[in-house]
Amino acid sequence: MSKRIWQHPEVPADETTVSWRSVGQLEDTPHFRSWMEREFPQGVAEMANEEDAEVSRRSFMKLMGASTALAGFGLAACRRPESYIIPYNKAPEWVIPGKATYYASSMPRPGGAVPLVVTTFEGRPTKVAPNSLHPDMSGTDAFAQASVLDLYSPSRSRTVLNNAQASSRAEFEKVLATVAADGAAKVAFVFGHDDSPTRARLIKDLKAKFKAAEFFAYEALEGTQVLADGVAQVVDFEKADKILSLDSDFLCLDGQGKTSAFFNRRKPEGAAYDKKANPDSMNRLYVVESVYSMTGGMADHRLRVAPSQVLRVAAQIARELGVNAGSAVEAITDEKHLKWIKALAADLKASGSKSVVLAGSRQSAAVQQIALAINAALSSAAVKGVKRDTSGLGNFDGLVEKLKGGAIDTLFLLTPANPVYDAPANAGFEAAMAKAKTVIHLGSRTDATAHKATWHVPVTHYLESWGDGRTLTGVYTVVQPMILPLYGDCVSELELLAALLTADGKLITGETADGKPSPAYDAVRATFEAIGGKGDEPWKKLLRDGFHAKSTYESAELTAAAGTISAPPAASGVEVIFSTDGSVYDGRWIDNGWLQEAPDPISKISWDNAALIAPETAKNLGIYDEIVQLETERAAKSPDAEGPQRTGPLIKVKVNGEELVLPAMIAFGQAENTVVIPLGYGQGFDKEDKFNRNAKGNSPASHVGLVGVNSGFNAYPLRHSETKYFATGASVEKAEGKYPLALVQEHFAMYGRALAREISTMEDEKKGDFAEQLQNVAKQGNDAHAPENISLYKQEDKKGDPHLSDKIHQWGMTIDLSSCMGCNACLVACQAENNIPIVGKEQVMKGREMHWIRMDRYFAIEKPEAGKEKDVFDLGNPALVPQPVACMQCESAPCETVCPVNATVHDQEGLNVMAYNRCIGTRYCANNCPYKARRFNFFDYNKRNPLIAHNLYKGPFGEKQVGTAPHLQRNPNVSVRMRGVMEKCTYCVQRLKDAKIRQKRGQKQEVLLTGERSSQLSVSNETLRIPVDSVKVACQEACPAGGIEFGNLLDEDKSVMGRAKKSERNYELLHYIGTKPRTTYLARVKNPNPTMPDAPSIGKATIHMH
Amino acid sequence: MANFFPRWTNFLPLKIAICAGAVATGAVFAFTYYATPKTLAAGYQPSQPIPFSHKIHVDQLGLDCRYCHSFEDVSGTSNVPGSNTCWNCHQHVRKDSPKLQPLRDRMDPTLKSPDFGKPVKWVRVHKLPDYVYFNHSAHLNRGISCQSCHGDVDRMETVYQKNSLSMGWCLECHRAPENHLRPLEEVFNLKYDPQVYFNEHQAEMQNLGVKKPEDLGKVLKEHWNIHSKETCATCHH
Amino acid sequence: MGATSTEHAPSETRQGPKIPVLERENLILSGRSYHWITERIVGVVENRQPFLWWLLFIPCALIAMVGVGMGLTYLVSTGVGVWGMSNRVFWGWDITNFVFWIGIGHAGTLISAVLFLTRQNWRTSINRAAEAMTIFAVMCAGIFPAFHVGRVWMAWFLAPIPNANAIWQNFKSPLLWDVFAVSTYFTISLIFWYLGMVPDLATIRDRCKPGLRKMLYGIFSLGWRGGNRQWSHYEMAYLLLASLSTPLVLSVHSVVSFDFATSIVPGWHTTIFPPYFVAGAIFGGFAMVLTIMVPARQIYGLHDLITMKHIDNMAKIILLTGTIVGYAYLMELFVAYYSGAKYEMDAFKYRITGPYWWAYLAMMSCNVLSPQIFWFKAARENLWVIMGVSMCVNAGMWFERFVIIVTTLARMFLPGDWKSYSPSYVEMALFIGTIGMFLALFLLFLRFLPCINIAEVKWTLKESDPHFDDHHDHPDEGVQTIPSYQHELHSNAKA
Amino acid sequence: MSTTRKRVYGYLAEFGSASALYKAAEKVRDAGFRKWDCHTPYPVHGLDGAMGMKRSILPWFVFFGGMLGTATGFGLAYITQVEIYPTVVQAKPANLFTVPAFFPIMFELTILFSGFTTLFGLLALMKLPRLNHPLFASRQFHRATDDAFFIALEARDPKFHFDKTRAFLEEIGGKSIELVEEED
Repeated sequence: MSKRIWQHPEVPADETTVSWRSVGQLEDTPHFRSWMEREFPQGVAEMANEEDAEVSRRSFMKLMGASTALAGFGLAACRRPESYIIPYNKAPEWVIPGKATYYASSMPRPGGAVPLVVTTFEGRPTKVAPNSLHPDMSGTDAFAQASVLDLYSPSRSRTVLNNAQASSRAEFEKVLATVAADGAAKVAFVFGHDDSPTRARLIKDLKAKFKAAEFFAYEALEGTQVLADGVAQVVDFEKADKILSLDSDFLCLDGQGKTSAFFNRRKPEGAAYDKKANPDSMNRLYVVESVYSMTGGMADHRLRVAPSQVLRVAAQIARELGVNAGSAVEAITDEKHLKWIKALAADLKASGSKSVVLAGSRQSAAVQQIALAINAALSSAAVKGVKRDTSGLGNFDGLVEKLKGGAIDTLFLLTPANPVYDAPANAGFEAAMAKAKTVIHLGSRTDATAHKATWHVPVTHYLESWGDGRTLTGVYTVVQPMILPLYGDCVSELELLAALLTADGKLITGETADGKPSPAYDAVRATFEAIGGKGDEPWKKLLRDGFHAKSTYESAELTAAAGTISAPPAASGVEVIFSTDGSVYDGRWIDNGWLQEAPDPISKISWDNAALIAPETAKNLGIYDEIVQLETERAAKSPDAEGPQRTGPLIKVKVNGEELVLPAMIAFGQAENTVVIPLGYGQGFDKEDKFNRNAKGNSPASHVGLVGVNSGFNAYPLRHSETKYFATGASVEKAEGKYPLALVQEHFAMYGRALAREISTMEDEKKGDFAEQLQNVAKQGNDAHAPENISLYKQEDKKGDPHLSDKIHQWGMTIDLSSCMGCNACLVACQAENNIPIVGKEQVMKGREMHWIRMDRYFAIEKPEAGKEKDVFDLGNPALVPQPVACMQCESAPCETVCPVNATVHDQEGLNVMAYNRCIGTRYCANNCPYKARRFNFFDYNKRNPLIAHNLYKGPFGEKQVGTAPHLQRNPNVSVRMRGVMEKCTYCVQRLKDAKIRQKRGQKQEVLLTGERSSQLSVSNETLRIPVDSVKVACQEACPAGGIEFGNLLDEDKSVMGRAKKSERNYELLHYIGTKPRTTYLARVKNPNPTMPDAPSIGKATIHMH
Repeated sequence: MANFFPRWTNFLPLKIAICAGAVATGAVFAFTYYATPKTLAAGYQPSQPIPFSHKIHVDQLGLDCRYCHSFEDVSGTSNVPGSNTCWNCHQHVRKDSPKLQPLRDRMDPTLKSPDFGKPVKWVRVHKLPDYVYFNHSAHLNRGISCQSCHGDVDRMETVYQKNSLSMGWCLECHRAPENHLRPLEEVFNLKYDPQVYFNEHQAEMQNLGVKKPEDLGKVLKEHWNIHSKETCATCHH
Repeated sequence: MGATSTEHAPSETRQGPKIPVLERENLILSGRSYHWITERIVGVVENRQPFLWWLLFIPCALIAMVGVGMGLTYLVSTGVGVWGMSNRVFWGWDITNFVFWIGIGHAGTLISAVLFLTRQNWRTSINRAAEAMTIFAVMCAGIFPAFHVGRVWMAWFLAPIPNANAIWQNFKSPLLWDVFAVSTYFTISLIFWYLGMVPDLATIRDRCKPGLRKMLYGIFSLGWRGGNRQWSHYEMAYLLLASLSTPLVLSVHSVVSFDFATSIVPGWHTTIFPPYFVAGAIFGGFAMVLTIMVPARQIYGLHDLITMKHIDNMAKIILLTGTIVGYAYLMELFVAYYSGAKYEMDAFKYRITGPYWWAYLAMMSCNVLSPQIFWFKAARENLWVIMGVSMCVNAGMWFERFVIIVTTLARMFLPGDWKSYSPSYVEMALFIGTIGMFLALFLLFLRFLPCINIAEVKWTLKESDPHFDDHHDHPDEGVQTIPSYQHELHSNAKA
Repeated sequence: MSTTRKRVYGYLAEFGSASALYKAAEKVRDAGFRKWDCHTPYPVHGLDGAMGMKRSILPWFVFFGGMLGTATGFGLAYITQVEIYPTVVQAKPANLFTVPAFFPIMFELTILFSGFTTLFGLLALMKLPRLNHPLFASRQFHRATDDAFFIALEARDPKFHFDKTRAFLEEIGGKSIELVEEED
């Protein structure tokens, strides 16, 4: 055969990706593997085998990733465009091109570091997952999952600014050098609320060097500290049988302890589903709150009261328990509430030390004091005090005072918060800050504070810097970099502090000029040597495991600072609650597309915030003419329309002398007479803004990136120092106009369909006791009477073999609604793992969001018979049941048969697979999917930036975003879908495939070990079957509640999933249509207290449906 | 009144039909032959920046595949060696060969070449589309040799693409893997001949119940529990 | 006609038993001659077009160019997202319009094939136009499924061509059945239409002066000479095509209905869909024939060819099929109720009371109520009423498809995914564009092709019967006048 | 008219009405002519019998064409879905029992193939397209597609006689009898 010889063109001048450093020097001997070594192949991609990887680990970050570059079509190739393979110049050890490498690290957070395992591909971190070895592992929340996107965020700050003008790092270094040289400088540092032992150590050194130095900590939503300085309360939910939350969202935004223990006790069969369902093993959660939180959604009993009334309720409970709650707080007079409180108090008392009362960190000191007092009175075993390393830091008020007093010349703002934007309006922070000569802001975004500061220095992401931290309970965990800082100007907090500690203030970041590691590395190592011992061994172990379990917080006394319990503010006017947002937290995540697009777990709004109002209040305030009911009959559109037309009526909220116009939205289960405004939005606007807010010039678009621009309404100006959490005396009136809202879910009720099923441990008049209800889980709703679907066909091929013929693996999943709280962690984890694009507000309004997991959230309340409305405890407090829905991998999948081109078919292992490259986009499959689990690429969301206004609609003339930094986050093992193709969940098939192939390699190892000929080896199904539950899918891994179990059905009882499937709570969603889904749900179990007045309506979301 | 159409037009439709039919048939055959991966992809033989000869290194010097492509049995992708792999020998061997100048430029700091430290841009020969996830280790560890896809690389002076690498071609083997299976010890042996192997390992073959060399693949398939799949997710995800 | 023309002995007719047959109304009025018919019909093609033609054609062509041309260019270059669909309602106006147009096409085939087989000779005046309507409607219909796909450039995956990927289509998919059904339907309709036109094209050819027109008509009339040795095969072919088209037309809309009926979607998953869809198609198709032919008759003065009898017949068919459709609507509700399945019942409840109640109401009133006026003869004789009802039915049938597709998808199984749909301007433009395209093509057809089947119309004249003179020569006292077109029935009945 | 050599095609005679033509045709048939035809503007009923023609064999073509279509549909579906590359869709079998799902396509292909055989079979039987024909050279033949009824007797017929045939045509009522000549 004649071979065509192709003259390739001259290699063009080497262009390296901006994002990577070019080649550095490294040890010279490449690591060649001998035959001997091949007998014991390197464990790749597994944490446990990484021990000796550590030494060379730093090196790979210096190297260019093995990549292929496509040289344009025009070049010498008429047959095919020439592409190149660019290998490492000097192969780094431990990097195997094409294989993921995993590192243990952690993410510093105000509530304690989150222990993580980070997936990297050729040095690119692409995904984070919880570190399952860590004693404090409690999954990851959406914020942690989404944090990896921030590393590559195009709006990430990457250059030094001087007075909001672009400057250079060299200029800044000069300033830093001057500060460092002057031991008498009046410097002050403001840190965040995360806890870092190394930082604490450096602070001591700084104190020694700078005699006049002041140290503060500030975060916008830091809560009320009633305990002694540095003391925090940690809850052990394993020991808590009865939990009362006084407005504490301890499961999600207000962490107080390892939550997995709590969730484990929501499963009557035990966390591993290995026991018989026993209601007594379950804990019981009481929640007193104003607006539905994730925790409130999990509550067995929930009392909705206005925020000012939480204290009254708390005091009443205290009184019932004989705890002194002072005399300033009025007693509860409402009969119903009183009954509720009495029964609750009795229950707490009965459980004694196994009861615990948790106060929301942002509730007033009085509530916290009462909670502490009750716990003390009950001698609750579940709470203990710990002493954090953060003691000795001043608070925000102190900072402002010092600033005003001129005691600070140079202010280092190292907090992740954005005080110019998020400080209380009456604190006068901006004016005070102006008094400092130099303000140096270290931040990841060019936010309001960055613009007001003298110097803004971009901070490194935690995935590119050395550091350490402590989890909530104080376990020492390390923060290690996965990659050198992407942008040269970026500085980490520790590097900055380290620079100040040197005589010349030389700032070294990433690595030194001669390739030595960053000073932060030395600092962390030095800290650890004191904690974990000297030498390489403990250090290597730390890096391998990510934590040092032996070092935790010392325990401390849980005593409140002295102070009498003061009366709550008088309930006047409407009460405005400034809530922590589930998507942007305090505003810091406003530029994170995944979080912005993830719908709020409760309200289901994405891309915006809105004022949430209970239906009756909305009517009373004149926002709606009638009470907006939880619609269950006609499936009619809401009064604010639906889909692209969905709006919220604008209202004007006046409080604390400020006013804010924003859209309102009805929220069910919220206390009457309250308005909830999530914080953190409205940071920057451009000309596309509906209200022209950029015209005023106070929130310019430069404060945010494309993600956060024009997003939501800023409620911080309404907030005063005294009313950080809620303010009374507000007035609300209807304003002119409407504002479009992107709601991911528009219908909140189940419409009489037993979808997200619920039972209760308490006997039901019609449906019997727990055991009976348990037995009838699979027979709820339509399934009670619909006959079984029987197929006329045998599922066979022409040889008579069954279709799902694989005898090694048959995949299955369970989702336990009893522990699912609907927090979106799985949704974002899936997005990170599977390269799911964001689509922007406009597309979300049209219903085109791409999340493979749709987090449905239903409100359920049984309509009382006519005339019996009064008997129901609270008609305005429907139960909240979340239900994540992704592709169910139906064995009899309706989507498959309708695809004309065989783009979606079943594989032998029971997966409903999707060949994107075969799909032509008829969308028929998605229409025929009863769960609507399929997502269509209506536009080229990956190629065209959906965030630029109208860009998607410009077609070929639109702006492209290929090659921008976010594309570096992509998982290389998952196809990036183009426009016009359908996509959906496939149980992370790339992970399954990887696990199977890894297992197959075992065969070879076996041969080589025995020394036998390979042909003599007989390989059984068991050899090829991956170890039980050894592969985790992204959503399961991320779930903080242990709600998702995945495994091999052929492992049967050995697999947690297999045992869960055997549970009586197991049911198939829409069983009656006969799709035989591989994903099944476990009904939610409510554990009400029968003596409570609201008990008859608990756990009744679906049982009476038929 | 005369005929409007001349007489020759009577045969015109037939002639047109025959011509059109012939052209269409020709076009179909031409397309099948020239515009399918068999022709388009197979036989691609680009020249490389350094004319590395597999023939010399493998056939004459006896290097193992994995000396350079070190992770092919571990990773999904088979890596191309970095310059230091070459340099390991070639800083001592054939130090003056002009063909190796690009390598020296990149690796020898004393030359002060502007290319120093830059990687060699090898021209890619075997390329699958982005949406195809072929896993080298899955095949090599289960008795499919490099040779089955890449051909007799040991005899190639300049590497070319032997097979079409089309999906149809992949399926051929996935439907009948026994035609390509060989003992694991022989996976990297590019000179493997089933007949020779059969003759040399009589006892082993007897043990296995293999009567003819052709049966070896079938027996191995059964022995090793090999069920190569044809479903989409095997390669596309 | 082929099937019955053999062994036809005229003598038997004369001596046959006395079968009383009602004298039928003449299909062609005013005792027109063969030549008059030729003049009249070919005149439409030969003469200058009335000003009205241009007045209609130019805007229609422009609308077609903008709506279809630009609409599709934008769609393909930018993505299906320019339409209003979402990840909840994946089909909207696209498939609604597809089913709508396909349905319209069906009346054409029905008139030409089914009425041919059932010897409804009144069809001859309208079948050509109705067939043309079929062709153009199928062309309009085809645009939607072809371009609604996300990757039009990959649509060749639908064709079973051996390929290097060694992968094939899914022959179990109703959508693939659709591909085969619609393309077969288009092909067969085109053959049927064209073959039917050959003798008429020859008529035009024979009247043309030598030139381009004569050449084109000459080529397309294939050298037709009207010899009986050709007529004999021709009639047989026509009969065969008619008998092929009849089951075909039933199958096509059945297959289209399978897109819905074989799914599991409540409100779609029902066995009555095939007959219901076919009846609906005939219903809507006849309405469209009337909508087009009534004005064309006025404009071109074809009153003697398309008589009130034709219109009356069509109105009756509309009444019948409208009632069948109404029955189907009610039966659907009953089936849902009787199923006992909550999801089924709800699907219909939401159709009627949900956010799209107006579409349901429009469908019901246009399709079921409005044709009921045809019970009255006066209504069937008033062209304004007829036009009004036809328009109503056209709209009603569109709403029917909209109700089935959109309202169902917007309220499926899980309330969590419910979201309503609203079309984008691009979609609307495309639909209007196809209307423009349909009308423009129809106007071109009127302009260039014989809009009435000349040969067949001549054949309905009384004197076309070879025994016409016989009756006049030998009036038979005992036999009532038997119109020519009754002959073969007569002889068949005897046999 | 041209001066080239001409070949006689035959006689063309017009008849006043369908009835006249019918009766004349019976007589021509009875006279034993073989190569002749009646040219009419529309298909005249019973003329086949009057001319002594057999039923068209087109249905046989179409039958086999249709059967080929059915077989193609079945073969295409069965071979690709069961033999070559069976896929698992909605748990439906991939064996003989899956054939009902192929019926729609088998049916459509039956119709399609029948349609094509009808078209091409018809063209073959009618020996069309033939754009040039001696009859088109006739002065009056253009009326055959309008309102005239003709009988054309071909010179190729063994019974054809230059004079006798003309007389015969006159006898059976033919008018405007014309000798049609073919240009060569």
